[in-house]
Amino acid sequence: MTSYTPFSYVVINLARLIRPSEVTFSGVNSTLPMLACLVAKRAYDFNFTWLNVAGGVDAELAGPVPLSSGDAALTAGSRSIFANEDFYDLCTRGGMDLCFLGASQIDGTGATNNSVIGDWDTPKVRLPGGGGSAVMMPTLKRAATWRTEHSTRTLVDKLFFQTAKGNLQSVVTPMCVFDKREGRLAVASYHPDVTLDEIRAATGFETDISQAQPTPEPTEAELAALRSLDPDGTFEADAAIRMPEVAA
Amino acid sequence: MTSYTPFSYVVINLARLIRPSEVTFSGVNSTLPMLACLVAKRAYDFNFTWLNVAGGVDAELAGPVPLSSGDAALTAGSRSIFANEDFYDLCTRGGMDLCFLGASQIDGTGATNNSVIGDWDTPKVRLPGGGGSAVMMPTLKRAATWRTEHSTRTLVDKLFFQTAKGNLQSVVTPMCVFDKREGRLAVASYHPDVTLDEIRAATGFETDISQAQPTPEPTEAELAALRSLDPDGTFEADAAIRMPEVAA
Amino acid sequence: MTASEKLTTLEEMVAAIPNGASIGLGGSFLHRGPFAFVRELIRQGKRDLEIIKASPGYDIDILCRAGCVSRVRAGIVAMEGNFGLAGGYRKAIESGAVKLEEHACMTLTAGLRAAGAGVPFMPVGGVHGSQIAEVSGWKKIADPYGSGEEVWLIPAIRPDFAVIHAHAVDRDGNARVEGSPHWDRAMTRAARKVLVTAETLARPESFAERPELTLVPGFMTAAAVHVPQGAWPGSLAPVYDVNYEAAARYVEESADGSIAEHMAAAPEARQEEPA
Amino acid sequence: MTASEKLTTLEEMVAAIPNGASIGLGGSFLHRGPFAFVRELIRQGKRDLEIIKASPGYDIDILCRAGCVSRVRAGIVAMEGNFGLAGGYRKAIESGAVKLEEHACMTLTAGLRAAGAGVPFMPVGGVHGSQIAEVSGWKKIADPYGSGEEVWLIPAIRPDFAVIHAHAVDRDGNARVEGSPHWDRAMTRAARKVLVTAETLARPESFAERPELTLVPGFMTAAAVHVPQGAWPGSLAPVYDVNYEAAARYVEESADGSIAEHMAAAPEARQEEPA
Repeated sequence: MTSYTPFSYVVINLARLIRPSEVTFSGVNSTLPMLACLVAKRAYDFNFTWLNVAGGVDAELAGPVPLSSGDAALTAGSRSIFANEDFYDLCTRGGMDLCFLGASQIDGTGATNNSVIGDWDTPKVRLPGGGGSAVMMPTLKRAATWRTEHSTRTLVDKLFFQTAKGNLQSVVTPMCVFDKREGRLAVASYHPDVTLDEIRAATGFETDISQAQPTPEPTEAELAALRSLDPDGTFEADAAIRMPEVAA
Repeated sequence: MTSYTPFSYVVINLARLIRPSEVTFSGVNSTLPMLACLVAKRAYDFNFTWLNVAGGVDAELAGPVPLSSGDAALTAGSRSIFANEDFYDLCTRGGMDLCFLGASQIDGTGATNNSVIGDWDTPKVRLPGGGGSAVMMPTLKRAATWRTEHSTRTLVDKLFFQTAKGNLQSVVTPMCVFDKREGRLAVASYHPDVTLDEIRAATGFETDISQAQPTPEPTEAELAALRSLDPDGTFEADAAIRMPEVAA
Repeated sequence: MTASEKLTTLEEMVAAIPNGASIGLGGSFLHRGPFAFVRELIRQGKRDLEIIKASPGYDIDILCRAGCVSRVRAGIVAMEGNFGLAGGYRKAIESGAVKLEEHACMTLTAGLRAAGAGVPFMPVGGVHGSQIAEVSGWKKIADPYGSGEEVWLIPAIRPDFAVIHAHAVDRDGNARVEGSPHWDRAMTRAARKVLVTAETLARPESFAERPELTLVPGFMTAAAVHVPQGAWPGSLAPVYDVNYEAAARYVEESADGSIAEHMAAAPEARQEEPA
Repeated sequence: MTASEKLTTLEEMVAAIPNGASIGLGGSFLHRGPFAFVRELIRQGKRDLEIIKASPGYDIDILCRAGCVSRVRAGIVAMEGNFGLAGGYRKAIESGAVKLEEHACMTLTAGLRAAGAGVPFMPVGGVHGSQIAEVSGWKKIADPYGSGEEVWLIPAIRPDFAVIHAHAVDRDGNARVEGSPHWDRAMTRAARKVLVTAETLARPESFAERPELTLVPGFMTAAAVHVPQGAWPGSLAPVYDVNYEAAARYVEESADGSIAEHMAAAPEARQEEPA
């Protein structure tokens, strides 16, 4: 048994996408990336610039992590306010290294749908919308997204609607981490408790597993950072991430 | 004899172009319009919004008038900073009622040259440049300009170069006030000490004098305001405005 | 001191909004939205409104539930916090009662910037590969300066009204915002009229002390109202946090088909009751 | 505390500027310009520079006199104050030594905004009837959304460096400006690298107290220098006014063909002398 929970697997493997000296952005409606950025700040021995949608730049939280990833608590200790217009302009002019952007559906090329389930004109479900992704995805250096549900409904061969397409490089689910390789999402590493067959069965698009490795176990520093951010398990309970039931 | 000096004639008649409740702007390199706005604030019994290039909005000078019309002294008491980008955007979206814009040469249609004397490519004199005028002149409601020299060199039939064209409505010189009428600058009123023949002789473009009236004498309030702004006559001396020598 | 020409009441401010108006709202999700203003739109039974906001949530949700809205331009819509999707909005779109023009947040900003700069369109980075451009009928052009780049142009978006909730306003309509302005700068430059609700009514002198913090100069403000707790149940940092309890009750109650209790519990409603 | 990776000396900052670079300068006319930086360009004998600024004056004049410049993009050039035209600049243009791309101030801003937004051009209001558009080869297009309006497009202007003089900087390059930012916001967003000279070196905590006043966040700043009196002989309100006496001496001396005394009288030159 691994020391990952499904929740810690997603958060910590999002955190591991962050690189030294880069500019990394976390947006609205993005609780898990917010936590991932905070984990990286606390657990990793390097500097990076963390911008967030609340306007904060390298904020240092004074109190508990806010429930809303757009809360002004994420500007505490920030020495500038980098507002929405600022970070979008930064992105489109080429200054954004890594952004976490939400997605309801993802296809094998890394295009995303945040708009509708069903037809555009007569949607079965109206989704939240892509936020910045149609503008950011083609202009940033690397995007990463996450799904709390790893299923053929979310990881699909064909999107209902293509809200955004561009440099989506990584996808983290409770089962595995996908990386873009030759234009397609391939399994880079997988949760130690699942098999590659289970991943393929739960994934709606064709995916290369030839270079997949078990995901390294969480470090004590990563787990300690996450515990410090979610001491009473509120975020873990709210996220309600479960492993898909697989016919193993 | 009138109680105008050439200097007070220009400043006070620029001030009289300002109307109640309007948004009025004075720019860089614009000492006389700066004084005109301040005269209007002190002498007239109505409110108007005075924006200036220093970023001030309805500033209330705390000390002497600065020599530079872009000096931050013109933000004293201002309750907001309306910076260069702000006032240009305001103008192009239609929110600017009256702007004072400098001009080296003016033709009978109210087009202006601030760029060169001589050819564009091989100028005899390189002039300062039009500043905002090419953008502002077509997008504001009314522009006004001023010349300290009323001559056939400055008020011309043909410009060396057309830096800006648009809604130039008024021109004030030491001799007279021009107003645009049916697309041409016409003499609206003239300095009590000059004749219309003298004005026509000193003006390089054809101008309608049929409705010209003697300019009303300065009021005590206008003169008092100007005296309070230039108590020791520094601005009047710097401006060095003289009546043209006319063969009367 | 002359009497204020700008200060009014919430009732009067909203009474001047005609049915069918387009309204840009300030703030983002649960934060610094002009929510008391939004509720007053509901109380006065406004109809056929267009709401423009990159990231609406509570505001668009309750307006949809109350039947005030016929059109929305937005980038991302959710209740946020830990509340997930905005059910009232979702139902209104899915039923066809409300028509959505979907934006990437920055395409909406580009449209606002176009209006703010007085030009009919604004180029925007990205958008390539997004079907939003197709369904919205956006045009792209090749760079006329020969870079070979193709660029999407977003048509100007000029709301009839921009409504923001500020930290402070003075009697002449100067409005101060602390922390992120979100999109309020672009919104207030784009709209035909700017309306300000504010948490505090401050002395003019306090604006002169730090004029850089003034987001909207008074001459741009058509009307202003002092509305304490005007962002409730959202936050106005650092003065108050999101009222998660009230927001949760709204989500539950409204899912059951009513917003009456929520409307009655709003601070501006309770302030109106005799003590 | 880790050592600063941003703070450097004026000499080192300028040493990293190659001949031929394009440099956007902050401030306006005699106000808050990075004038100590400009003089250091002269001391280090830089050549073939392009200077980009809507309203340069002293800075472009002295650089032209020193032979550092080959290209200028500007909207209006004058010494201002009561000094009139910029004689050194004028002579350089008239002789053909320096090539001018004339702008309306807002067309320059539009070009900077294009670079800041990562698009190859930016529409701008007005310009109709100006021959500047002709001589600059600007293009106009009809509104593709059918308004019938024709709009001028300004190509992106992306300086290699933006250099501003700020009121304060901290060790991580956060830069605060009081009063009007002039065009410094657009300039710092457009440039490939941002260099900050600052009147004061301030504690990081002081930025956290009012983060809204930070014009340039540290991560955008490539290098920063503490340069007291860095805007001399211009102003840095409210700290010091234009030094009209020094500016007048510069105008007189330089008209006689020399700038040596002026250079030696500059605060940063006098600070370098042993006491």
